[in-house]
Amino acid sequence: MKVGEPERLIIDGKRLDGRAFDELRPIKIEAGVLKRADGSAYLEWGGNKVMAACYGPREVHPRHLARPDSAILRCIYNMAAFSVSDRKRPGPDRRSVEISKVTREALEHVVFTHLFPRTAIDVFIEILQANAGTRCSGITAASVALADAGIPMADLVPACAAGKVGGEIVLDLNDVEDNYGEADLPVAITPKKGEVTLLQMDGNFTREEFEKAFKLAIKGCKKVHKIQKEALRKKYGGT
Amino acid sequence: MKVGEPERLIIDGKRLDGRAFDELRPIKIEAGVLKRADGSAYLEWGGNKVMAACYGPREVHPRHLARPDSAILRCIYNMAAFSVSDRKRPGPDRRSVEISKVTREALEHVVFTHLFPRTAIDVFIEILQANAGTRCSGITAASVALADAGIPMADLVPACAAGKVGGEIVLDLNDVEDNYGEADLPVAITPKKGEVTLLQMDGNFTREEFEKAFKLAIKGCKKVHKIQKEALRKKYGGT
Amino acid sequence: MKVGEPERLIIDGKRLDGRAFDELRPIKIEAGVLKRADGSAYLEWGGNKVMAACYGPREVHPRHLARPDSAILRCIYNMAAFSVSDRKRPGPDRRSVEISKVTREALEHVVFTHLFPRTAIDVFIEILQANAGTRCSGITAASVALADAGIPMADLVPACAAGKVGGEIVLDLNDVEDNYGEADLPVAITPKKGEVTLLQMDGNFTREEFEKAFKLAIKGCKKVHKIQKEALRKKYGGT
Amino acid sequence: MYDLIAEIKRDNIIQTLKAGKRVDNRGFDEYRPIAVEVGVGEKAEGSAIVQIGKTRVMAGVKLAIGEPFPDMPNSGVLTTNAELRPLASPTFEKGPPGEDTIELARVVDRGIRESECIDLEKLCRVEGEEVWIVFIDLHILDYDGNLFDACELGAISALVDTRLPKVEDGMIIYKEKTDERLPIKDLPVETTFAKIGDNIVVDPILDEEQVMDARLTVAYTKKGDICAMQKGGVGTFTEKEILEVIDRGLEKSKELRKHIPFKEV
Amino acid sequence: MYDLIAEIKRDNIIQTLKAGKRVDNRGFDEYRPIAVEVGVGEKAEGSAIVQIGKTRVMAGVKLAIGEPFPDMPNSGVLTTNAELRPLASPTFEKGPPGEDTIELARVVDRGIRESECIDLEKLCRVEGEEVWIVFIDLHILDYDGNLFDACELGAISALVDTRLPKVEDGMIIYKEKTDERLPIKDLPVETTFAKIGDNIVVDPILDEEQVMDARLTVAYTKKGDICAMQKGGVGTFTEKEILEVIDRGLEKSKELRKHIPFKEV
Amino acid sequence: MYDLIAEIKRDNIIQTLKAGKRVDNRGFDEYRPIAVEVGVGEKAEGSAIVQIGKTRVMAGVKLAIGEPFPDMPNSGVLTTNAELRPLASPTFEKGPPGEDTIELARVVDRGIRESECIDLEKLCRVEGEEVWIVFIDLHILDYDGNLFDACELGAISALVDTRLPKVEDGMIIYKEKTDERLPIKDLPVETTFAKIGDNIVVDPILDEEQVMDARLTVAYTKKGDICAMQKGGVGTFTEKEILEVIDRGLEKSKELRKHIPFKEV
Repeated sequence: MKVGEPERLIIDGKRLDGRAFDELRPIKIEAGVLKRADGSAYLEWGGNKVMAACYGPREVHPRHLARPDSAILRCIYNMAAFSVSDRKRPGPDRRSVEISKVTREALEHVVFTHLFPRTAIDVFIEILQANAGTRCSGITAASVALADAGIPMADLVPACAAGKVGGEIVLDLNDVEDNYGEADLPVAITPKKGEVTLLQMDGNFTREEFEKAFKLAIKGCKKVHKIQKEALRKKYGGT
Repeated sequence: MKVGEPERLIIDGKRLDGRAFDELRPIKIEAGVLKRADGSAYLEWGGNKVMAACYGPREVHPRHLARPDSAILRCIYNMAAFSVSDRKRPGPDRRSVEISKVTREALEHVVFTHLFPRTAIDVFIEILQANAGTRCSGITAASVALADAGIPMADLVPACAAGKVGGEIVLDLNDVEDNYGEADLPVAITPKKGEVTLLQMDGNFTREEFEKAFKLAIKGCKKVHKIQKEALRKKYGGT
Repeated sequence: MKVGEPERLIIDGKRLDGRAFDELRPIKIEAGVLKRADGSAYLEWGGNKVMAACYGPREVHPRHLARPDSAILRCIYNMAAFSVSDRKRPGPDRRSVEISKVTREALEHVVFTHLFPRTAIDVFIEILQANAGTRCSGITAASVALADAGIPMADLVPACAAGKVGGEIVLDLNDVEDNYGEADLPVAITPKKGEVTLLQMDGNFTREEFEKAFKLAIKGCKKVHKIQKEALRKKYGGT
Repeated sequence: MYDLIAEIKRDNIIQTLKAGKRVDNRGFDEYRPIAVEVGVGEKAEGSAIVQIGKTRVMAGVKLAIGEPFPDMPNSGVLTTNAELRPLASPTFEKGPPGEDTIELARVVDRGIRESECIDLEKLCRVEGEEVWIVFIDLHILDYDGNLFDACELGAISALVDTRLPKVEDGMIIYKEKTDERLPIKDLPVETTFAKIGDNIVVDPILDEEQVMDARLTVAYTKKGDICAMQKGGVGTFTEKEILEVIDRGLEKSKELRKHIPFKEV
Repeated sequence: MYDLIAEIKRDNIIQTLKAGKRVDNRGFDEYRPIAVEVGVGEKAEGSAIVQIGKTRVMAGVKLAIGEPFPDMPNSGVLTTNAELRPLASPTFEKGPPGEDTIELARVVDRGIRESECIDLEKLCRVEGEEVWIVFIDLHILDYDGNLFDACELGAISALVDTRLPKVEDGMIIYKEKTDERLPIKDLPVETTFAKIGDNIVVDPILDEEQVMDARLTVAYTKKGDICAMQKGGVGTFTEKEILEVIDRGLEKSKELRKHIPFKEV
Repeated sequence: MYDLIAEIKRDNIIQTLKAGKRVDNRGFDEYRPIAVEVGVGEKAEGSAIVQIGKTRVMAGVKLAIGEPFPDMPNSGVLTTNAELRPLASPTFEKGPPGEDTIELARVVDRGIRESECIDLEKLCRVEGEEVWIVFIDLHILDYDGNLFDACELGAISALVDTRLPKVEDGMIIYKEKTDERLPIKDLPVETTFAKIGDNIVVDPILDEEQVMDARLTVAYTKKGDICAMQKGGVGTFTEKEILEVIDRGLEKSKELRKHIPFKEV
């Protein structure tokens, strides 16, 4: 048992923060919040606070990274030093390098990179406050920032995790559930076609639990998708 | 009170090293001391020992740093590991990066960079022994090294600090005065026009104290300027 | 006396591992063991296990490193983290940078670099298990890997050390002898002409001892050369 | 590329200044609208988001327990770091902090340190062994000029917002904040002026910074003393200009200080 | 350059797959020949060389004594590192680990950690003060695809091969290995499938990896539970495909596990 | 660019050598003028500036108190670092030390270490816990060839110049130097020869280094034993040449050693 571990994570069929098993934490997204970036989005998701920005299509430096037939998509996921309890030393670490990679892979599928050969589209995700689920928060916000920048995309990419906590399959783990729960499964999808662009897992699932959690995560993604669309509607109007 | 702090810094209207309030430490400058550099100068200023060298105008690597309409001036200020009491780890630190920047800004104004488009003029300052006032020592020496390299300049750039020590406004702080004094104000000027190219301050001045110290520093700069000219005269003759 | 130092290194005219003074540890070389590399060799030499690979001639990146009149030879000597008792932190350290340099200098003389202008020939040496003499092992293996890659060479380059242990001049020091012995002298030669391409020494030799050890090391190189040739014969046939 | 834009802008900006105006219609001594919000980070011990016009900075204070410096055995440790994140500007790049970032962090740090804003001796826990380490991290989110003033204001606001976490057996329980505040002794404020041609204006926007000859930042204590200064840029100031800037800045510093959410005890 | 090769290969590989075959004549669910050799490093506490086809990885386990993490005071520490050495492929470069290397190490690490393969609490020596640190280092020697599975298999094999060294006065005598083994509780195995066009095949060779749309790695415990997953690549999987891969992988994991030279006590 | 210069110079240098002369009129076994000045740094515990011709090196010794290596619990620690500062040559670049710098520092270090120049056991303060750390830093100021010999001479001169600082309560009072010297047991000296075509000359100037085929550095103890050697360059030496260089170097080492300002006790 780890230091600070609560005795139980599920009490009387409810989670410690009072949520139902399939309930998301509150999510707020605002598009177009930064002046300098070509597109941006600010997201609050439970205790997560995330700023995402998009620049591009723009020139590639160094040039040898450019592709003759498409844009390159680059993502940097970064945590502010003060976003976590133990101050994070500034600069990339192994975790953020991996998350930057899977974030790029989660987003690139929907971006029409072939329209912008020899350019770069840069996505920057800053975690200003972290409370479990930062990669899903980042992908969700980045997708809105890309749209805000006017980058042509086949779809938005919402992301959401499910997991196992106190033996139960639940949606959208918070800090405590992530630290002391049994499994975490972040997923990102393209809602129109229902394709999975991000899938990671750690912990312990039986085959049946996995399937249940997986489907719950996809359901979560669809709810997140609505909030993404709402944020863009709020800025750009339309239905 | 810090470890090693003396009880008083001014005793009977005199400084601990016996200097008057407006008295510089002894300064010695020799121009043209290195074989390989295009220009060089060795300076001793109180307990400071500084070697400065200039290379250029020369090719710029990497090329994308070059400017089509002028030379770029680059400065590196570096302290030898053995120049201070607690061995300094080799390599740039935050302090030396800042001093390199303000040194470049202090010198660039006088250099006719527009005569040498697409080239670099490199200035290297090595602090071999440090005893407060290394940035002023470095700028002063570098300015002579630039002249020794035959770089056309509108003026020399002398630098000198004033400060507050034991409640008094004094010129050219030494080690102990810098560590335990109340304020330090390094200044560099272009003597002909009297323009200020370097100005930094830390500590505590009232408005009146600042003005007094500032004018004292400028006076110091003018004295340093004479010693710079003398060093060049000694090497190149002329008046 | 260091921790773990044995009382004597020579007992009854024999070395602790039972070898005669001029006896090599067992050596096994296999050429052409890797799929991806253009040439490769695996070597076991006493407790050393070394994999060497050669790529090239191939394009040089970054391009400004290319030479208009010849190939550049580049060597990287690297120790696996688990190759030594105290885990080695991954990445180059000062020792491996120096060994990479002297390895390149030991090999370059025999390579017909002028046949491949503007290209690079890369040699990689991985020490998978270390037991004294890794640089000689690496050069010996790399030389076979170069031949396996079909790089035209004037000769193979075998390497072998001699040293002083318990007052005696002996060939091919092992771990314990290297740690607690008096001197180590690694040498590499071009067997046809008998030229020395690697020579390093540390410890203490009189003039006479040096000459004796030096000649012993060269004798060792010649024995190693036979094993190199045998390895290539085994793969490519011929005499 | 940048230079080209700069040339056109420079002409426009200088002509406008000659006519006694600024391109965004502000007075020469007028700051853009300023907004300070504190308590914006639950994981930080103190935090603030500062906006000066479109420039936006998030400041966070984290506390840790560590050893004092050997020559200051009974003094807490203060460390200031800035991150010019690439989302804040097309010209900010990933990678280790460059000279602009380092200068920014060091000048903000000097303002705090030299004003003796925090009573560091009160942050000593066990002399020579255990003191509070105060990390101030400045995260630049949107860059439209004048980072110095925004960062100093953000840093001070985050410091006054800070509450010490609970400590048990020498280990910090970050989740439980106490009501104890940092021992704040002063509220330093920095004001920055840009010299463009013959005119000197406060709070330069990015367009003005790109064409300015030189910059002068002055940090003031509550009493109105000067506790830090930094000239920047290749251009120069005359003696007279420097003294003028100091006097103009003092007035502005009083305005800025009102934005710090600090209640005297 | 790479893309050109890829295009030609892609056509060939896809056409072959459409015909229900693979370019190297394997079945869609067939691994290449696998060889595992342990005890190959005398300086390592445990070691293994794994070959899957031409892909070759050396795994070494080193032990050290150090401090536990503050929030896990009675738990040993596990750390996994991979090195894509430049001798293994013309595309691997010297320098600090890139994102592929880091992802590889982290996914292997998760398989081991989440399966609770090692009983880390048994590696505590003095609570809160002194625990065993287990370093797993993965040295890629020849790269012909599917590093994930080869590295996981290598890591586990090296772990089960590990014997603790003698300890005297808190110092490790590396030369003297005891008979004591690591407390192994599970034997996780990873299986990786590549999606190429509409087909999904196990254990992709390098040529297949270069043209694949996406990759899915699943780690299984002995019981058949799932303990780690990682999707890679820009392409996508459908829900159905993911569930299929999980089921196909489970079968293959049983095959792979047989190669681990572990005897139940 | 460099190569072009080198070609012309090479011809001239070789022709001159064939005629039994050197381009600067020295004999084959003749050093340039040597000057050694010690006590040049008040912040260093020991220091020296060495000039060999126009090559100029400043060496500084700093002392600190630290822990011994675990396998040498009663031995002080010696560490040697070189900095090829960019002011010393147009070809030296800023940035971390390159392979030439590292080789230089390591060869100088070996000369000192292997000659047992310093009695490191006398630098133990508390066995296994507290020993003197000796930092030798070599700062290259002007580079006109033969850095090895200049650096070794500088390092030894700075070591013999060193006086231990006062220690109070385990903390060093750097400002107060005692009269205690380092326990010097030997005075190693390095001599370097360059092979250019068929000729071998001592103390190569930069022009000679740029065209030389190979370099051989030999370090000698006072007794005349050999304590370190390093061959450099792509060219080769014959057995006979190596033995000759050793004998010629021994004579020169005696000359060089006279420049070390050391008085036997």
